[in-house]
Amino acid sequence: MTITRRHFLKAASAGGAAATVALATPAPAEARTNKLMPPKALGLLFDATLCIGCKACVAACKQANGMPQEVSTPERLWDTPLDISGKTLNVIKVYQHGTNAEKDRETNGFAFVKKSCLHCVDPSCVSACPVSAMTKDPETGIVSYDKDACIGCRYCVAACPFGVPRFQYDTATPQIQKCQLCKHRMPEGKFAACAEVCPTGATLYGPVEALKAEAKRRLAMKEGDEAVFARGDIRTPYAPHVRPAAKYLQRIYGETEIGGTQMLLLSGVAFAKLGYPDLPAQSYASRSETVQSTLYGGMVAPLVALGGLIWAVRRTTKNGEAGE
Amino acid sequence: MSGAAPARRIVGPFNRVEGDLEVHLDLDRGRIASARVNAPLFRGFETMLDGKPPSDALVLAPRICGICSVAQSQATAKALAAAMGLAIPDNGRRAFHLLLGAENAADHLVHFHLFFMPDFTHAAYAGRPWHGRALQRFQPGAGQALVAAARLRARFFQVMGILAGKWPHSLALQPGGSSKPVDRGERSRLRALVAEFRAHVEEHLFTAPLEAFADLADRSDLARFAARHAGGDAALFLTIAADLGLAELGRAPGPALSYGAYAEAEGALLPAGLWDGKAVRPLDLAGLVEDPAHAWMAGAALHPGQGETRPDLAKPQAYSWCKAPRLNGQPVEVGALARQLIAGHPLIRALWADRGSNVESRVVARLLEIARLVPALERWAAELEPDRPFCHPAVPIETAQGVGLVEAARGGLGHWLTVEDGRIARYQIIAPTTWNFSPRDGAGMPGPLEQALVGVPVGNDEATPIAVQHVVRSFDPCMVCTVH
Amino acid sequence: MKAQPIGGRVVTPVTLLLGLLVAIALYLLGKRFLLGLGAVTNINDGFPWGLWIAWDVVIGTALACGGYAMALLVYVANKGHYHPLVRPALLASVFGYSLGGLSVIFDLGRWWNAWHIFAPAYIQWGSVMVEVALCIAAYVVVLWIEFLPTLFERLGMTDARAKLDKALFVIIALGILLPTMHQSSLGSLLVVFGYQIHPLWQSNQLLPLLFLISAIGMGFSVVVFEACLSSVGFQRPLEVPILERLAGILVWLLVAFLVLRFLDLAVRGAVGAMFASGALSFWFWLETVLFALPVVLLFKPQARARRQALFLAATAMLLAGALYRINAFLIGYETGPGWHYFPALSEVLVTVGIVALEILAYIVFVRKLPVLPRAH
Amino acid sequence: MHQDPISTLEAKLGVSRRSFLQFCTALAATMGLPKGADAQIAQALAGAAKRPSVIWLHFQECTGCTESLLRAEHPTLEKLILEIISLDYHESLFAAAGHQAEAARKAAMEANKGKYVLVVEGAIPTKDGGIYCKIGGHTAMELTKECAADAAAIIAIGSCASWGGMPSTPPNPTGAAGVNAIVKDKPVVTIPGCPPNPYNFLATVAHFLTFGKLPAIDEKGRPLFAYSRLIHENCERRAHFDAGRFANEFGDEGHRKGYCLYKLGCKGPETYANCPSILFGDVGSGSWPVGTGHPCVGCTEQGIGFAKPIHALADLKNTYPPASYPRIVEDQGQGLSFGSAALVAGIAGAAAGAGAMLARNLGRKDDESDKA
Repeated sequence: MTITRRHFLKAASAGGAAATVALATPAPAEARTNKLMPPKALGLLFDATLCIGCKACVAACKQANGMPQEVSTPERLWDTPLDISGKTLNVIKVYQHGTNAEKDRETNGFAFVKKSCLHCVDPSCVSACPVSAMTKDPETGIVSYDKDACIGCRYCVAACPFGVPRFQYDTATPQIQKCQLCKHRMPEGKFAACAEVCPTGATLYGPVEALKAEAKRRLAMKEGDEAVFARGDIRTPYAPHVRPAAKYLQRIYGETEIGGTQMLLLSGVAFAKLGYPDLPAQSYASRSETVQSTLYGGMVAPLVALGGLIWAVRRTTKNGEAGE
Repeated sequence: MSGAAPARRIVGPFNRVEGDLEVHLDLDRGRIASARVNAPLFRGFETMLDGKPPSDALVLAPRICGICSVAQSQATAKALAAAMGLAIPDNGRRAFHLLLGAENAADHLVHFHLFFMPDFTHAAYAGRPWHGRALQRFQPGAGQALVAAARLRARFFQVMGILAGKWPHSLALQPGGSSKPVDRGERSRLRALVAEFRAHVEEHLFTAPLEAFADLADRSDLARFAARHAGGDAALFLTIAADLGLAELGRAPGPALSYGAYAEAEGALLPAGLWDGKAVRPLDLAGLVEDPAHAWMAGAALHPGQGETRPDLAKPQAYSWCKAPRLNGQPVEVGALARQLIAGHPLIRALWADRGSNVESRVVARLLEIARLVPALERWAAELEPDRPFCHPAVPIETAQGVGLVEAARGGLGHWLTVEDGRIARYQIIAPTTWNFSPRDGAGMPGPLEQALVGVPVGNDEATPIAVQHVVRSFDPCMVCTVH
Repeated sequence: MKAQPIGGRVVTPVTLLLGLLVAIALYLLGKRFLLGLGAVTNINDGFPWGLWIAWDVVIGTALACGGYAMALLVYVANKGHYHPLVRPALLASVFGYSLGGLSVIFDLGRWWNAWHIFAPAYIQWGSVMVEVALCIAAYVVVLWIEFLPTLFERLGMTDARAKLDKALFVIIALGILLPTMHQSSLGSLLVVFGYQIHPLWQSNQLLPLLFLISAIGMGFSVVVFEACLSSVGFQRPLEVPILERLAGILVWLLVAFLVLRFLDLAVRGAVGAMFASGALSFWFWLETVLFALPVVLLFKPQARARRQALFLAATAMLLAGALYRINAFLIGYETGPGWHYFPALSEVLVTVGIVALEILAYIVFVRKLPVLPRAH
Repeated sequence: MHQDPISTLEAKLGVSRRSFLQFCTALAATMGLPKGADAQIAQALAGAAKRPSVIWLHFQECTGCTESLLRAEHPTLEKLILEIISLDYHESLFAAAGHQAEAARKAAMEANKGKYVLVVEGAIPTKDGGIYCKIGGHTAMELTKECAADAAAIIAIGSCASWGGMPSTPPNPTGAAGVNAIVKDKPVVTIPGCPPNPYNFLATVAHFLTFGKLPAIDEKGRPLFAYSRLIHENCERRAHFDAGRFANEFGDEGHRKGYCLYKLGCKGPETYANCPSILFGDVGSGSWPVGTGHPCVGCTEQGIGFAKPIHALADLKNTYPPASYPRIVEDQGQGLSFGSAALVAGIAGAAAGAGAMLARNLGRKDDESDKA
């Protein structure tokens, strides 16, 4: 027993476990911190208190992105996606409780919420993707997908904390599908279709900095006061929507969550109830990449380990019994 | 006419007029010495409009009146369009003309059949040779012509349904045009409805082609027409008018004005102008004021562009909710008569030259207007171009002024709009009956109706003197418009 | 103690049954490639990785760690007396890894692009998967090279064998390094999942180490398990003395694992979660009991000589390692409420077919090639 | 010989039996009454032994309500009021003038005490003692109270009479209020709308004549048959709303194509009325505000019509569109199926069995070694 233990410990110290040692003692100096918001980051501000659930954005998104119909009802008359999917990039979901008496109230109320890509500042999907099919634009920060690079491993699907990238399971040539903020419409001078058609300004498009300032302005408003809400693109808005300010939770979702997102959300109902979990400020991408860089930074640890192993194997196989 | 002592009498409420009306009469030897016209209803539209977004005026202002709703809508739309500097597309213009023309033609029809003519079925006229026929045709609720006219109007107002949805208080009229694009099928239906209207009035009212009546040039033509087409209701009226001397009744001295109507590229069907009693002069509204001297309103006489509406119940000399509009210090008569006069129609010019504005000429002018409007309606309907725009988008206004002048059935209607900081800062309305039924002004000058009533005979046993009713109704008053 | 082919018939009812299972799997895979993954599997956007990844790749390669574990023991710890176990372990590893690598292709949606993961122009070095894929691919090659001597021996290619032997120490060194890297990285794969992995299984720093230790433990156990199986299946004696020592190593490895596991849970404040996570608590404790079972069974040195105890302990360890991986990848993967996943019948049949192929190939190989040590 | 009452009516009204029955069917349909009710209505309307007396009061109004009734084609209002009901006081239509009319009203009230129907058109100003509307020296408040006292039923026609309507637009300079602000001791059926749809009024009257009682009403006094559904629910442009196709401005492309008018301020989503189903003016499809390209202004809804700016967007009152919304959590993915569960269980069982066999086998060998 003592012998075997000693043998094992020796084995461990002999270089084969150099990596093992490195695993247990991550070097803080190499820890990767959250990535920062690109300077010209574009995004969306979704204000659940303004959303009326008209689903104009769902329809417009389908049209703008050439996505097929998705039917969930027995009648098969309407495009009725239950969630975002390989056929749907954006849905409006409803939160309901009790009697549904009042909008944006948690008890006996209801609320609408948009589900689409949040365009994380430090996206898990980009960090997970092994073949650079998921990329984050250094300028606009739009997280986009390249089907020609993708191998279809679905690591992005599994990794995204919001469950955004979706895969097509019903075709021999599947792709990942996710909102790319209508970047294909930008050369035509158009912006995100969801914000373009939103009748109330619940989905507002623009530079993240401006949207954040707008979100803060809304949080500072007094409930019931007449308030003016921009519609469309915050830089060149359509005629504003005027209505009394709602009661907001004093929180901008996406401001800090896993390093921040480029889609920000405001709501009167707790975000966790709307399918937006409470998340820490440190991005998961940075955690994962810290572990990786600690172990494999510059391939130093593996090479040292390999050297040790070669020495050890050479020593034990000198008598020529290696192949047996 | 037995009593010679001066007497006072209050006549009202009036039936078969739109809204509430009271007339205070001072009698002298069986005739009216002076009259005071009171509009006893006040709603305060101008106050309600203050501070509202300009586009709300399109919803609120037209609800002043359920009779001339289209005219009110057009006045609002025009005031807004003027403030926005917006022109409307050809189709929009045609739709506007069709709506206003149809409303005016139908109004004249209803006024004649349902409001004015039934007075001649009164028992006081039992001995007259035409009384039996009047009863047959215009007995309230049962007369053939009256019932047929009501049915015709209901049918004809499908024009409103097609072009503007519901009526009254249609919402389709916008500053930039009409919100309803007309397709080919709808255009055909419009043309059929106008044709149906023409057929009906040609068959029953004129018993002659409309053009035959429109072409009449003087009083002798009129007499010949009455003789030749004696079976028609128009002829019946002319017979009655001649018998009762209605041309002598309810005379008002003028002047008269028209804001002009149905503008087209080649000029308006009914041009604008001021009739000074002899000739048409260009219309200049710089000298226009609304004088609240005898109204329960505070403030001084001001141009409607600067006007205000503040009730003041404590004014001793006040007797009406209606302010007195005056142009260059004078009361002015408005209506179909004024329009045709200024448009230079020979028959109306001739009637004016004869006895000026009176019960007969006012009614003849309306009949003439029906005869002249229907062919124009036919043309506008035919000219609608289904594939071209009916409306231009509105433009936001921050600070601007605009005036919307329209000829409603009862005469000139004006909306004066001031927008400041994107909100309505002032909205003043002068309706046709405001002109015609205005009270006295600061100088003590009575309004047109008050003038027209002077000298009208009043029987002692008459609670509501029949002659007074003829005079009042010849103006086709709309009291709800008068005080808004 | 030279190895030799054990001979015997290749076509037997057992191999025929295995062949049938392989054929079914091939048919289903044809369907998958024509109609898409959804036609055969139950994976969905909530559980984009199902049985094929969790079992065929993550568990499959761990089960194929016998070669790695033995190499570690023989070549690094210089324990030559374990040598008779190396070849059979290596053979199992060759099949396990080759088929694990192949299964990945079945699971890739856009498999025709699979080469991108080896092309520097595409590689995204921050991705844990790059490291896993590169190491597994390289290790499959290394395993086949390591296995070449056996082939050369059978074919009588002594020259080639001699030449290979000279360079083999580098290959062997790589054959130890690569599994160390990717078996740990299979754990690192989960770090980026963040909150989606239940606190009972998520851990930033220790996931790689825990996966590595359990993989080595499974490697040792699979050697013991296979030896037991072969001894019964091929009516051969069992090398009890060697296995006895292996069992000692396993016990201490597991003690280390359990200490680390619970320390990690304690440090992360997940102690409460052990009891308060409903069904997940059950799975956690089942997994933990299975990990602890070999320690209990083999703690007394005299117990390690008993075949039954060895077999049961090895089985428990393999189940523990497998359940740990299933727990971390599927059961403890909290993708968001509302999502369901259980492998489809066809999905399971493909996995069964792959396992069948592995067993079939093992049977064929040990009958035809000098893999198993000569019987006394 | 007993004559069929409908034939009598046919003769009296000068309308054909067919169009009269059509009218009754239309009224029954408006009220959503079951099959057979139309015949009942026809019998009641035609066979009424004594025509119920109606007193029609006008206050702060524009005559629009009467006007809209005049537009109803099948029996015109004159026919209806003269043959079916006995209109004893109505300013615009009634032949008598001045004090005669006043006397007629008093006489009718006296003669039909407790049996007449009071219809009020127009709002009632309550500010400054009600001075803003006086008829024959009486304020609207006094007249309403006087006439309501002995009325069998009270119908407030139009938004003005229903709650104050247009004249009550903020700042409500005259303190305009609805009938039920004055008459508190009796139910008041309100037929709001500016103008209201004539058939909603006629159907209410027909209901009263047929069944001897007023139709079921909501808490605002509105007949449920006409005011229980949102405009939005029956709007012909609803498909455009659901598809996100909106007109952005009057006259733009979307507007010309007949897209949804929500963005122009349509109040359909918060206004209860049957406008889109029964339309106006007997013209056929599209003859209502939204049909002609103008947003609904919410004229039947207190607090919306004339109070909320036209461009202000409606608050949706309905969270259930035809296709239901996805919930935050939807069941997705394929769970345990019998086949796969059975297979997995089978494999596990076989493995466990084989393992147990193996273990026993090995145990025997252990025993053999022990003995050896």
